[in-house]
Amino acid sequence: MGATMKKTAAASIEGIDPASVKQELLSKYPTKVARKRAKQIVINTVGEDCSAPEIGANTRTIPGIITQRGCSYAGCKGVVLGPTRDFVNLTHGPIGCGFYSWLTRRNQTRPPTPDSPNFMTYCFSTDLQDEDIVFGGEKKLRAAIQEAYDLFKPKAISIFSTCPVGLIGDDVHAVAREMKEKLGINIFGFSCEGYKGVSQSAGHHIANNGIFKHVVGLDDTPREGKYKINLLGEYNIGGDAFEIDRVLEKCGITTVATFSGNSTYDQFANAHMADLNTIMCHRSINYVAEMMEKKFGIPWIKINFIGANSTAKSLRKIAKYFEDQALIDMVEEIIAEEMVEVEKVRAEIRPRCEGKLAMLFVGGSRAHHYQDLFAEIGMETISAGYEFAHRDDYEGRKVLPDIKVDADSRNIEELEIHPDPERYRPRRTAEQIETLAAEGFTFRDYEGMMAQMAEKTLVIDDISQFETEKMIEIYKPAIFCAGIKEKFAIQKKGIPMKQLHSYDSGGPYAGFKGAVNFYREIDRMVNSKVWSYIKAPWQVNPELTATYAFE
Amino acid sequence: MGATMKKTAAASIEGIDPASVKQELLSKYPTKVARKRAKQIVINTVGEDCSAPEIGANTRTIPGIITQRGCSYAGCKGVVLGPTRDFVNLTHGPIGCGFYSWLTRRNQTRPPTPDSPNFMTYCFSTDLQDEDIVFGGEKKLRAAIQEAYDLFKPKAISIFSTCPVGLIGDDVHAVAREMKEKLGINIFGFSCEGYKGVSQSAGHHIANNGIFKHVVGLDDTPREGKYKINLLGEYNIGGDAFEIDRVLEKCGITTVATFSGNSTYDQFANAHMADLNTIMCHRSINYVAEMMEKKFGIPWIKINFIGANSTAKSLRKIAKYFEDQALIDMVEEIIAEEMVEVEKVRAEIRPRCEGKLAMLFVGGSRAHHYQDLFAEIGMETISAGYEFAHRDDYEGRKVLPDIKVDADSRNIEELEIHPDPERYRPRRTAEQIETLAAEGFTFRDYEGMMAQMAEKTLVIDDISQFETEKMIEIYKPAIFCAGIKEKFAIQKKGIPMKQLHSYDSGGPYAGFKGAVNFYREIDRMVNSKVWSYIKAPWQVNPELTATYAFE
Amino acid sequence: MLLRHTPTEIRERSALTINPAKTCQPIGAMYAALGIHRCLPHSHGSQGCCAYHRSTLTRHYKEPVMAATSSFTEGASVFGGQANLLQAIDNIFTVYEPDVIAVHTTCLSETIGDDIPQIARKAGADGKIPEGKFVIHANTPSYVGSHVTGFANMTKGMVDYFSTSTGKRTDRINIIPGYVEPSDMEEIARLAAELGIKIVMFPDTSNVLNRPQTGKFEMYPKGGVTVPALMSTGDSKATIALGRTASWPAARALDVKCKVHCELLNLPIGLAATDAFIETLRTVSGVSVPDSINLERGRLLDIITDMHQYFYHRKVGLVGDPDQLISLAEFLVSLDMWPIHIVTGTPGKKFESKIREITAGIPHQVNVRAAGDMFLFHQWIKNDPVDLIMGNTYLKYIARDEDIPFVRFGFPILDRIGHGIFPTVGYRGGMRLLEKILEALMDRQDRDAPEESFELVM
Amino acid sequence: MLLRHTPTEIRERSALTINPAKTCQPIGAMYAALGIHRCLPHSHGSQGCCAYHRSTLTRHYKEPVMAATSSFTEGASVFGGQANLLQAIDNIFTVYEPDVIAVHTTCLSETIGDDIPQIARKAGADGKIPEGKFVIHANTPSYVGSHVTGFANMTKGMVDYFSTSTGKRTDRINIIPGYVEPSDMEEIARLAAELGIKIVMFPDTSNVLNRPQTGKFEMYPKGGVTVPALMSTGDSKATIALGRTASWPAARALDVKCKVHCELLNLPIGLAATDAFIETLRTVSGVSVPDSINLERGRLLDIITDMHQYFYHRKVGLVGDPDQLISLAEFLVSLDMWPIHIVTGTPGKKFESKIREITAGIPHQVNVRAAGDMFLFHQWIKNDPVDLIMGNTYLKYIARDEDIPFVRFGFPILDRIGHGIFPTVGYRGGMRLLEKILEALMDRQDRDAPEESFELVM
Repeated sequence: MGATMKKTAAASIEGIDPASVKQELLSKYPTKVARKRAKQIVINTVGEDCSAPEIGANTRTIPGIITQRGCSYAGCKGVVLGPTRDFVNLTHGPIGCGFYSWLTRRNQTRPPTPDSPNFMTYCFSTDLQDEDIVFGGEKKLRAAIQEAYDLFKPKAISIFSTCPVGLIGDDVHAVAREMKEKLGINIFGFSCEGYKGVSQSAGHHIANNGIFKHVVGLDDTPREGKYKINLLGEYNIGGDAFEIDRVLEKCGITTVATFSGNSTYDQFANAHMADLNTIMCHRSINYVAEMMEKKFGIPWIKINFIGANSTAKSLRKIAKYFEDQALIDMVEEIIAEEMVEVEKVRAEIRPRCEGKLAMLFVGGSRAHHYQDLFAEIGMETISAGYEFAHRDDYEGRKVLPDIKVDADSRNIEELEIHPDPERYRPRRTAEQIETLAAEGFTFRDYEGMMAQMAEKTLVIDDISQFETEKMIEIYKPAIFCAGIKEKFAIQKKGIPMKQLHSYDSGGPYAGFKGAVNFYREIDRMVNSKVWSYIKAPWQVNPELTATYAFE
Repeated sequence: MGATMKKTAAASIEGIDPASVKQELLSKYPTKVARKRAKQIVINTVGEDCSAPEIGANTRTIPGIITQRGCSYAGCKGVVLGPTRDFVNLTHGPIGCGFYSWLTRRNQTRPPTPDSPNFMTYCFSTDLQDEDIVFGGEKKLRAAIQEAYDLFKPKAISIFSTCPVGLIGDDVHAVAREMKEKLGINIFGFSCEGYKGVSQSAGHHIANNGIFKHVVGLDDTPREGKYKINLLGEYNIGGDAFEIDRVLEKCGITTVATFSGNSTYDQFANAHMADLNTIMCHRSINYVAEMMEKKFGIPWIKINFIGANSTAKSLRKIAKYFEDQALIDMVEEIIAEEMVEVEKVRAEIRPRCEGKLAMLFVGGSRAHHYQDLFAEIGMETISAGYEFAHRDDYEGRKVLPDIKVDADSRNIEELEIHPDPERYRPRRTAEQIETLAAEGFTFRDYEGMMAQMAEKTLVIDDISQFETEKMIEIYKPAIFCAGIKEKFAIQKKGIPMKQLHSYDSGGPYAGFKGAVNFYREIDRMVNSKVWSYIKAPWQVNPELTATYAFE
Repeated sequence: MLLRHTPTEIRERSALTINPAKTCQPIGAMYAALGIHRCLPHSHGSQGCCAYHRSTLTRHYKEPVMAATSSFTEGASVFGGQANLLQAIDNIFTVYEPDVIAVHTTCLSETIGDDIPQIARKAGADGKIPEGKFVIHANTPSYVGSHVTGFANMTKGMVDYFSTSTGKRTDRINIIPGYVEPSDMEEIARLAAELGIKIVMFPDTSNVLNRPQTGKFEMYPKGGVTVPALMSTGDSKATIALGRTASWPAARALDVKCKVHCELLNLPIGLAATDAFIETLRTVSGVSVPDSINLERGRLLDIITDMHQYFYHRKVGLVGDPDQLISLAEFLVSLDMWPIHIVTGTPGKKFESKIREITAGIPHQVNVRAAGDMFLFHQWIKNDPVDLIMGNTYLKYIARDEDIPFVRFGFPILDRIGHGIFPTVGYRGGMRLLEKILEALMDRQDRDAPEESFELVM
Repeated sequence: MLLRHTPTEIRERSALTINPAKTCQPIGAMYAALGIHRCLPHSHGSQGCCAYHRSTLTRHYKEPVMAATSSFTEGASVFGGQANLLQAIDNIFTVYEPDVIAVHTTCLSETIGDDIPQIARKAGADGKIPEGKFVIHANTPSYVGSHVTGFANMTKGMVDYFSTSTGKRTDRINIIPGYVEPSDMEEIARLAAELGIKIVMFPDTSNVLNRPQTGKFEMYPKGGVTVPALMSTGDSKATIALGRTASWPAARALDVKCKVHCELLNLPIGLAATDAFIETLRTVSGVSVPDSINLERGRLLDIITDMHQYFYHRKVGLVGDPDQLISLAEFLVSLDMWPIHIVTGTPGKKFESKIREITAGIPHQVNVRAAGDMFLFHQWIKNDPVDLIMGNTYLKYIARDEDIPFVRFGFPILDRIGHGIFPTVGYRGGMRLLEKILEALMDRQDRDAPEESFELVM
């Protein structure tokens, strides 16, 4: 990775000067807006030390500039805690927030038995009414918790605050404590009001804090298994986590907890019994990893199961961590085995996709990870950006020290974590870490998206509708990857658009089988005839002298 | 029945003079047509001796006068032999005839096991092409039989001739004999070309002859059971035969063979082991009954399982025949038991139907039988007629001697039947028959439709489209019963129309449960709101000063 | 199993047809004749034919289907049907008062060799044909071709009897819609009207076989092409024949008889075929295409691009009539679907080669058969299963036995409604077809999905 | 089971809503605003609201849904959103150049108490609103009513901001179509056109949320009611409001503001409601009803009389929005069907009494609930099963668990297409509904029939 594989932009766009493209993107904005956006639109260039230019990220969205960003509630309830099947996620607020986050993210979950709890198909809300706004909603919240308890007797109930809750002064945490006391189940609240922070990202952090504070570490039952890891930041969209589990199990690696695809309360409570934290989506979950290391001594590494090569790489990294030849051999064996099908399909499809251009504007890690998959079938990522990421996700964690915390971030609590007196147990000694590092093994590191992107590609944070259209008109990519809000505007321009939040209706795309699925899906999209029907014969050839086929 | 219950026409039509109605029906016809139709349109009046006026029936259809009649092939293949599940019914001719008679009659059949043969869902045809018409179709017929045999190894194959077959000189019987010889399974043909006779009726007769000649009596295995009967002229439309079987079984009566609803080859072969033949549809099957009596000494009686009272009456008649108190008691017990539900539903529905008018123009016995059902819910049959019946079906078998056989009927073979040297065994002695007769028990008798109909009702044979419309305009019945061809023309006039060939998609209507089904169905049809929507508000009330409801 | 005797192993049959994918000529002739205003179709043969045709058409359309018959007896079939037909003509004009009697023959009268024109002339000579009324005919031997052939022959009969050239060309376009639904004919006329083109469409069964419930039964409803309109076809600027099997013979005859230039197009089913239809109308009559049509087209295309993932590489089996199947197969291929088993009962070599051409790009074996039957089709499916089958109601037995999603399409449809009212031709028809295909595939996905992948958003 | 925790035993809940049958006001306001030509809806609150509304509308329509947001931060929610909105207005007019910005509030800005008109005035004063462009607004607190209320409020906003009476009455009729599909609005306009009546329909999302695929993305597509048309509504002869919940407030406001006489009708879903709509149009504008409409009506009625046996006494469960359910229930009852469980999430006493009235003739217990949820609906079904359920996509979980035929109807439909293109209003819409209902019931019959009673003809 990094400098060693420094790439230059696609031949096919040699003619296009990114600087002037940037100008064009900014041209129409009012000066203040242009100035701010200029910081968030960067022409990539990777230094020898893998350093990338500074990008403006995790800053306020500009009112009126059509954004694709969501809110803190969406990040907390929707993203991080939504996928957990066995506790009642109760939205405290008007009906909308609960309704919109009801089953819309395609997080798959598979209860072990027909009667094991699964509340993911349900939407729970206090559906606040005007009188509640006026007189306060705590009473209703209390009653709702009681009703939920009476009906379902869940292991735990979590409360998610929506915008008005803070303003009307409801103390959801007090209510949570009180009802926990009363009902004897775990009940906790999240102050994830929509206006917190500048995007979903704030909600991720809030979720991380809450789950760590209220659940992680509650169950010390030792977990069977020789190689025990947690999988962090994998939400099992379209079954990704199932495929990753398949591969890990095959290697004999035990997943203690997944945060939070296909997850359960007990997994979280027991997560600290793992010996390694592996991070998929750095943006949404690194907080938990950091806190677990501080408190329990579990190191974390960044991995990526998106892309067959990346998957292989990640498996090797895990094996190397455990420093066990048996595991190392097993992993190699399985990689070899799994790559047969992958190579077969790749060989079939790559010739049809080679050299085609992709753009990715999504999430907090997917815009990075999916570049590997496109690369595997010879497609070039000409431009990419995140919706809600921070500078470290772009430029790498090395820039963390010089990210200044602004007002919006300061409002998100940073938990004080200290080693747990009884349970702090460093999984690796300083020496071990030394040696591994010496061999180029990196802990607690993420080098970010930009280091891997070609020179002169455009990196755009929180891309706007206006910029999206311009970019498509200028580069005419073969495919554009984003979310549901962008999908049909882009397709109306005749460019196939792949959702990388929900995968449209596809997936899994993780692991080896996932890579195959993705190759085939992209092949379908970029090589389909249907995009060629846009002009009717009389539009192609309007003059009436036109001849027409007849027998 | 008969004289004792001589009825007068419905009060509701007192005002209408049937004689002038008849005039109106004839008014538009050319003289010759009018003269012929005049014989087929009769104003009913029942003499003290149950005698009814003579009606023209089983005479030629008048070309150009839109009829609902079908052909000989339809009567033979479609009606009588179609319902038998386990032999291959091969249509010899162009594709149409086989196609149109493919699964369209709703004869239900229930093979005992998943692998017992059932060919009713299949359509087999030689699909004659022009070269076959020119050079003859025997070769193709032979090959088709061979192919059917090779594919299915059926118990038997029957061949049905369509119009051109006779004309091109194919000898289906010779081919049948030859292939029977060769393949060692039973193969026989029917010369049921469409032009034979004047309606389906000819085909019934041809079917009766064939099945009697080629199958009945082939298997002498004695049949278990104390009271053994055959059920003749019941085709299991919509499951009628299933309901009748249910009732008979409950009474301990064994059905050896049904001609031909839900029937099999073996049933026919074994039918002569029964002790009584009971006839539902006199028109289509009396020939077999007659022949079985002559050859095997099995008496036959007319029964009717359409209508709860008729069903009770028929059961009593069968019981009486067997002169066994146990059976007589059992029958009474079951009638009592079954009538509970019948009376309950009737009591609910009759008030809503009482006095409404019905017209029935269908079949060779249904137009008669269903009058009982209507009567049971208080509805009056103001006019009725058959599509293909003979005088005896109208006036009763007593007129048989003076029916003169015309050219069209003469063409249908009358089999010479003699008592079977070994197997003729009169089931009842002359004395027994005497005594039963003395008690009013009638063998070999059918008194016909007219004796049961009210005075001044119109009895119309082979009613034409023109007459149908007139009748509806004049009498405005609450319901009209006929076939699919009439259905929508009548409903377009705003009158619900019930199919009594196929039952639309309903049934069973036979037996006790069937009666309940029919009550409910008629209630639905004659009391539905939907017929009241025909006029739009602006048609009811066209002037623009109209006021309209608003809130 | 409903079709429990159908073996997987296929052996060629030379003589036995099992579960036909066609029926006989006369029913097509009867259907076509119902597309003439104030016309009573007449079946010259045994009355059973007429009864069967009326019953089948009635079950398909759920509408009154009026037709008369010569009711042959044994005598007639020996001595010929002249007497019957003469009597019929007299009775029909007297009692049912049509403007036109459209006689079609049957296997019986064809085998006998009755000469309909001669009999009709005699009827005329005997004064049995009232002033200004007509007896037309078509020879429709049941042992040649199929119901589609019968439709084609009776449609040609309309040209033979009515089309006349007065020498003055009009700017009208003749459209021969083919053996399609009344709703389809209505839609074809609507599209032409959108283009501002005057047309004569024949036959035209709309408002005959998709009539309103009015509380009145009209022997001769509003619909149907009128006799004067039929006569005027000889003066029209051009004829567009939709579908080779059903419409080309009449178009050619009109060209020969009145020198009306004719174009053969596929039935406008699907995007490309409808484009060709509109483009031909545009160029032939020199009009420009209005936005309203571009809008419809764009909406159809929008469904295609939005839902492409559900179509892509799904295997389909098709049974139906040749003209329909050619356009339908072309449409499915354009969606990246794979029609791999295609059967029509109607004979005709051109059909198989045309389908081969259309499906050439499919990287999978394609089975196609003209003069085939559903038994063979079923066996193909047993040997190479599909994701979807499309065809008439008789396919429901296969659909149930093999548990395959099923979209009803073609003739006859005896167990559902909608075909009489909602077209499958034109862009709107394409949208309806896509909706039905998607519904079938998605319902199946919803049925079979494990709970964890039961999708809210599709 | 997908909804494995739903118990049969029902206990009343006072505080907990489970599986809502409604969503919040702003999304309705956004949808209504999209029905103004060249209008950009703007959500004044946290950006999450806007993201959620756009996502949900996009999934339902499979079309671009453009809207902007004030992107409140914690600061804004303390000090008020004026700065954000002013900046937004400036940016939107500069970058996206709409003619109208339609601002709706959210629970956040409502709780804070932002005064939109005052802020808009300031924007105007600061010269941030270009000549001839407009900022309109509606207060749509999420904690009052439902998405339907939001639609009603924004529609009323159109009247408040635009309707003006010049004193000269026109012969135009205003039609407020209610919260229906773009295809429905198109059909309502078509029906009026058939009657030869000039109308102004507002809002009008046709050709906005059912756009063609043209290879071009237009930020502001062809569709939508124009500002001049909206202004002219004050001079119209009368207003017809379709549906009390969604359309009456705007109609009343217009009456009060410009003295335009208004009529309240049920949504024209089904025979009777469509009759009432046509009859009202006829009488209000003094036209006569053309045959074309009688024909459509007659065809709908024909299906009803032909297929009555399949509807008769079948039990149905309905979930949806109040205006739709009132007309739909009336339609089903007119077919002799039995809607016995009826839930809307939208509060309102009138709804329950209206439904009681409509279902009074059903000899079976009828459960109806306004401000109810799908959890309760599901429990009703467990206690008293039905033959069919109709409602939005979320019902598919109940349909699968309880194995009940399901017809998608209402908002949102996230897993099927067709609703954007094929209307359910008017006679044609009625035909479509009947086809869908029959399809669902007949497919089930075919699935469950024992082999001996598997029907060819239905």
